[in-house]
Amino acid sequence: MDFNDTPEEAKFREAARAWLAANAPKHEAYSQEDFLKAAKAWQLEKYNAGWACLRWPVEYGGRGASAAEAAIFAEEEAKYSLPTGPFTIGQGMAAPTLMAYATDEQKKRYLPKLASGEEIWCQLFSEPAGGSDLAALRTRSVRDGDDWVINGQKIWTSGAHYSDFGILVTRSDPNVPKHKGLTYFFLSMKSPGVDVKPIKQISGQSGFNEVYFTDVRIPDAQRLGEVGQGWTVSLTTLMNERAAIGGGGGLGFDTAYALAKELEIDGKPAIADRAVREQLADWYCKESGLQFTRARTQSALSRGETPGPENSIGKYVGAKKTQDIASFCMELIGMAGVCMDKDLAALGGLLPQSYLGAPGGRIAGGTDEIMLNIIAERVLGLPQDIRVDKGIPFNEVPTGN
Amino acid sequence: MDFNDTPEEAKFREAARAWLAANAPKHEAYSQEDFLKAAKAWQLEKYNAGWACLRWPVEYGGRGASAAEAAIFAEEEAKYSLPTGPFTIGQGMAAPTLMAYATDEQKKRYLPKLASGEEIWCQLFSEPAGGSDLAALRTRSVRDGDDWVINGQKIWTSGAHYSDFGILVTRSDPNVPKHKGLTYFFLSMKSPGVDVKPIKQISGQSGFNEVYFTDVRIPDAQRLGEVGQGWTVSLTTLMNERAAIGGGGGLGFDTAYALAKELEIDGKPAIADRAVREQLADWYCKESGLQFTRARTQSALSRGETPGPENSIGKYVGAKKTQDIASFCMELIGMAGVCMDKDLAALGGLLPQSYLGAPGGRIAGGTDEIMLNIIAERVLGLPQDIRVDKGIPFNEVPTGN
Amino acid sequence: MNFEFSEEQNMLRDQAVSFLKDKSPLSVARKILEGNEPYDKALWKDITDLGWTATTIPEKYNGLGLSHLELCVLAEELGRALTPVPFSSSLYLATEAILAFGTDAQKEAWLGKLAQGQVIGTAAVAEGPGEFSPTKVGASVKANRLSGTKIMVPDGDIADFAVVVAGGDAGLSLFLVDLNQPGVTRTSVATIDPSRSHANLAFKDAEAEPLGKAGEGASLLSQLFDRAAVLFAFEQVGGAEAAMNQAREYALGRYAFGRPIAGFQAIKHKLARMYVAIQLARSNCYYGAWALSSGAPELPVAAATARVSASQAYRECAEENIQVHGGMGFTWEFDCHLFYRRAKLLAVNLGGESTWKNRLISSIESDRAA
Amino acid sequence: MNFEFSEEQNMLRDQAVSFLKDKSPLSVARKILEGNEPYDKALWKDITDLGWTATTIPEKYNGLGLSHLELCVLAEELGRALTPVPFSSSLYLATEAILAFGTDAQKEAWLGKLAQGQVIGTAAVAEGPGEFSPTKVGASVKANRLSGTKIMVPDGDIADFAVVVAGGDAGLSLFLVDLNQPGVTRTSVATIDPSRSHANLAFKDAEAEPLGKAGEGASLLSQLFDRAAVLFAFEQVGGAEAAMNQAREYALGRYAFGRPIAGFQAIKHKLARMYVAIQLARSNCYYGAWALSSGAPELPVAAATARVSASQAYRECAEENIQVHGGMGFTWEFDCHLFYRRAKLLAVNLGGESTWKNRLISSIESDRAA
Repeated sequence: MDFNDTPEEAKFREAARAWLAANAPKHEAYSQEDFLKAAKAWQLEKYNAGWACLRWPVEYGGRGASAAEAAIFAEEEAKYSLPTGPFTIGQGMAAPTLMAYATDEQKKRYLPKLASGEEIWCQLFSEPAGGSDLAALRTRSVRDGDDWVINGQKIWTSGAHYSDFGILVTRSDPNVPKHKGLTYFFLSMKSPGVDVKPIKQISGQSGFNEVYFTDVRIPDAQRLGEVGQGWTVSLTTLMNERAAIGGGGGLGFDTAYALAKELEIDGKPAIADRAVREQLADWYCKESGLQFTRARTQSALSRGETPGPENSIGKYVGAKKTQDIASFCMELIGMAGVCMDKDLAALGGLLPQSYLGAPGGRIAGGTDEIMLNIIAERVLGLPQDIRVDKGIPFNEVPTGN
Repeated sequence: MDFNDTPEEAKFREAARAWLAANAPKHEAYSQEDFLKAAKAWQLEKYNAGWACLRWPVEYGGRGASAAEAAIFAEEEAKYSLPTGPFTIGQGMAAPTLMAYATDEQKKRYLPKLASGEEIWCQLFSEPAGGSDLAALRTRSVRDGDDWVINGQKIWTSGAHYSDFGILVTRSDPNVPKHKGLTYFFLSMKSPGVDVKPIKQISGQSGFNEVYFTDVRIPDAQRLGEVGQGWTVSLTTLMNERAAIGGGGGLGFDTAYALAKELEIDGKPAIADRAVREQLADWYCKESGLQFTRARTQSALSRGETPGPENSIGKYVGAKKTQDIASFCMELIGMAGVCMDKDLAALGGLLPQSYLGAPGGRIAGGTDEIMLNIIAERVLGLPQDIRVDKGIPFNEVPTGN
Repeated sequence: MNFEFSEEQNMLRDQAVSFLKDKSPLSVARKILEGNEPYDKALWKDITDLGWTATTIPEKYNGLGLSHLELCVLAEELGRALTPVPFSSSLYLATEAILAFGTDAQKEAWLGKLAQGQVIGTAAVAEGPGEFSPTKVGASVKANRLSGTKIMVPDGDIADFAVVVAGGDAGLSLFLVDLNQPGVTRTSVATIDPSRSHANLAFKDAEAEPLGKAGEGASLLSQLFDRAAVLFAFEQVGGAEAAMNQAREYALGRYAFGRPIAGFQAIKHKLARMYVAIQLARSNCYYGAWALSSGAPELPVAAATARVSASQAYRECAEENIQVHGGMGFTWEFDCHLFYRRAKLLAVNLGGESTWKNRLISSIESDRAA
Repeated sequence: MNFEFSEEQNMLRDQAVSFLKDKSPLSVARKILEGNEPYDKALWKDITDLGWTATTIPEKYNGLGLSHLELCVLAEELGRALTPVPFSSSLYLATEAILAFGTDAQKEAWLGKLAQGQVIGTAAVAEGPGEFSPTKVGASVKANRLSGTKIMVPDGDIADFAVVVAGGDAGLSLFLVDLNQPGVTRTSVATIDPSRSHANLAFKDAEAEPLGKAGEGASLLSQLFDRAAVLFAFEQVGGAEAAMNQAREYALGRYAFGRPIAGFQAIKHKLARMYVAIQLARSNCYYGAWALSSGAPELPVAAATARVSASQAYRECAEENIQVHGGMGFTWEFDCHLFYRRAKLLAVNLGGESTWKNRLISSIESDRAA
């Protein structure tokens, strides 16, 4: 049990470190447009030097590296604040699906440009009526000659407004049970009839979009998997989503600790107050527990194992912790804690901003309740919830509308 | 909004107070046998003076009093530590059922002796395979001439070993759905074939029993309600159970507060530690909330309303609070907190004893989870859980065995 | 024993409910939240016309001379509707302070105007981050002139006068300060809940008039906060219940896996726990209302109890309401965040949960020492 | 990066699991709980024969010279089986103290016997109720003679010697005290968990020998507790996981309303939360194991983190295991209470959660100040 690399891993880490030190751009505060530009530039630089999409085969722009090596590079890269977000979904979720279901030509056409950052992909799965019931999607696809015609609406699509392509699940047959009537495609986001509208969140930010489809045509050649097999194809995509979801991020112990050192309660530093100390200790233990759970996952990766649904605990524990820390710190500061004027507020308003962002963390990518269901069913092997819609044609399932 | 009685209530309270002051026996520590004797003596004294079962009609040994008056007497009586426990079930649950379903002769025969404490009743509903699924009981009743023959096992029967009579729900028809095949009786606990065995709890105490029935014969005349209508009759009994369940009792704020005043942390009184203070405050708010919720219920009684399932919050909040306080206080004391030697332990071992008793509080009379279901369904009107056994003959419902 | 509001008080509630349903749906709170107005002026005028601002003011000052129970009823309903007006500042803080500590002359000067909504009052306490400490007040009054700064004053940008905590010749004291004078500079401040306005106030030789006994500022403030805490707790309970109802409605109407999500135990039990938290808070609030209206010595304990459990209930209901809504819950478009913001604002406005828990234990300690 | 136990260590675990399954089913813990024996002597002999007591003792003292990682593996499995033997007292407390602070002569005198199970050791710290305070120790040693009392000493009725915290000429110090001498009176004490025995010890002029630097008692004790905390945390995680598994098995087999109760979300999510608590604790324990075995300066933080989260996980799992069992869970006959009792005993034996949370923050403070 140690934190050290094997000699091979150490060598690889050294090389990664050296290259990053020489090439990583210094962190800047980007405007929204600059951010995308900078992200593409950095991705291209990695690609050209052989540090992009490390686990992919060389022919598709990768390096054929091991999972452990990929993790090491990610770890080292994370030490810099680099603009990598726009590629997460395309490289992490669309690409594995393409590798499994696309034709060789398609792979050669799309994967290298995904790796180089030239083209960005988004994921079009969620729908307003779906929510946790992902497969209850209603966006229709109807075959018309060599094409399919798509009508409907997707929601929670990150990056839709700057994406070049998207992966899309549709309902091709509403007369069969929920999971059986789905068909999976990819399409150009520039297709006529695709309309992207940003969603404003509580926090005021707009990280997600609604995407409307009006008579959008997709060539049948861009179908992934058989007609009616869309759910099976989706599982490939979703399996990779879980691996991509971290547990860190958000407001943490360090911020609360620093505040407690600085503020006073009853004329003494807040950190001397045992109620504050116990609260802080609780969060420290959670963060430490998550950190070393990730280290255990890392070890499993090193041994060539695939991390399973037990990773759901990161998001489950982390999101509520962020909400609690934000709430606690605001109360520690008192009335000034809810101030959101950048210039006047403690930490530039980070605390209320985090509190407003936290509900999204507890919901996006699967609610707390869904995370618990995943752990209960897939880790502990407990029975699934009773499914009253099982075996019922989709268009006969009660919807409340 | 005030805590004062109306003039009529005040007069009634004065009378109750005066009678109690003159007649209530002083508190003693009873042995188990003495306790029962003392309980019967006190009940008889109340009965003779017209203070027993106040709401019952005079002809059955009551006083025809209002709900508010009954509550006032109970409040005043509670100020003394009197042995009233053995009658709670008979008077609170069996009697209302008899009043609703027994013949006039039966009522005249049994109710006054219930009121005077001469005869004690118990309730034979729960079964090992039942648990939260109360209606899943298996004890069989088979008609044989003018009698019914009973075979099976009941569990969690308080006071079975000293009871004279019992109310009993049985399955008379296993070939119809769960709720439809039940029939309700009362019987003498001295009947041949009735066998009572105490259940030892975690805490070492034995407040409950198992009751075995082997070819026990009950005359059909002791059937309450129609054959197959046992569930409907049970609901009358159970409706009255809820009203009987309080929310108080158990280890509370006062004990934790007193300990915190006495013990030291870091060389200062524990009560000066803000973590301790905040924890104490939390429990105080819960207890206070429950106390004034009861006051609101009392007001509703005064207005002639029937308290509903919202009273489930008392048990739900109270039981976990007791467990938490016991746990907290033991930790406050440290190693000595888990000592159970009467002579050596803090508070004579009350804390570990309470901690061992607490799980029973969170389970008996309906688990935390059942309480939440009751609130969700019956107060908030949310849908019932999906019932996979609905409409299925009882003997075809999966049991896992 | 009568531990409920009276029939008359419930009639007042019915009137309030129907008025607010008509005039203060959530879209009104949203309008202030999204716009540049500090409060809804037309609605405020309606409310003063109804006489709500006159509730507890004695008749001789043109008030209605009702008890605090009536004010608690209104507080709950205003909290439920998230009504964006300076009611709490002007009534729970300013009016209460003058009623409790003012001289006859001060009452004469202010109460009539407060009753009729001709002036808006507030209180200015905090000066910086951290729990309020009477020993760390920088604002001071010399020869009836106040200098110093106060931050995050509720309705500080619109109030006509403020009760200000400041050091005086005899030590910490309360002062009445006209905010429409040259020595006062106001700076509006954005908070987590823009449906209620706040401002920082800078005083430079501003005229100030003592309120209550000089040198007793800490004790007077504490008394004032006890009174305000009960009233705010009713607002909090009203808000918590509205949030729970919103969650309940959504859960009943939203289907997943072929049935309403309200039927899943995770959601059922979440809603049941919200209900429990609200019931505990409501019962404690009633106790607080009784103590406040009857002048009972139990007020400090009752106020702290009501405050703590109402803050807890509102937090739980506001947070879990969003959770029940899933993705829709964290969109700007849905109204869940209105409760989420208000819950947090109200939770810190008189000091946080930790502060009040400590006040509670301190009050119990002095009660039991006595 | 290798943050798991090695293959060899996992082989040791497999052996331990199969040995304990055979020799230490829960009925063995129950036998001690219900009977009058302080521990299972035959099982203890088997365990010493297997060499488990020799795990971390260097080979030159007839030990196995293995690392603390191996000891952590054993601790977890013994905790899982609730094995009623003096392993923790003799190894985590006494052996650790001598290994860390003993002179060569003391090691020579005791380690060989400890390795072979010829003697049982323990530590005697607490003297009364409340958090342990170095300034309030009454026991004192003058001219190598100890007088005073120690309470709730684990295995105090059977141990051959104890590490005792007492005042000495140079201030608070540790001492080695033979418990089989005339100046020692033992009184067995019943606790919430009778499957592990405890005694109060009274010393009257008992021979005592300094252990570690005189006057450094507080610091040495703290170091000892950090080491023991990691090992106890593994016992706690083992117990927590066993309790969760018991709940899971029962929930899968118990039917209500025609289906396993494991399928109801209230139960599913309860079990999932137990799993989460165990995972967090386990990961923190691994960090503690690494720090302990590598002599890392992070040990105080790692130990406190492991201790706090293991106590939390065990408490939750032991309490909710009973809850999942419903009525059966609180009967004497079912085994749920064995975990419930042990969880509480282990939660207080080195100081409660509050104490360790404070130690954690203190350690972080000194780390960050450095």
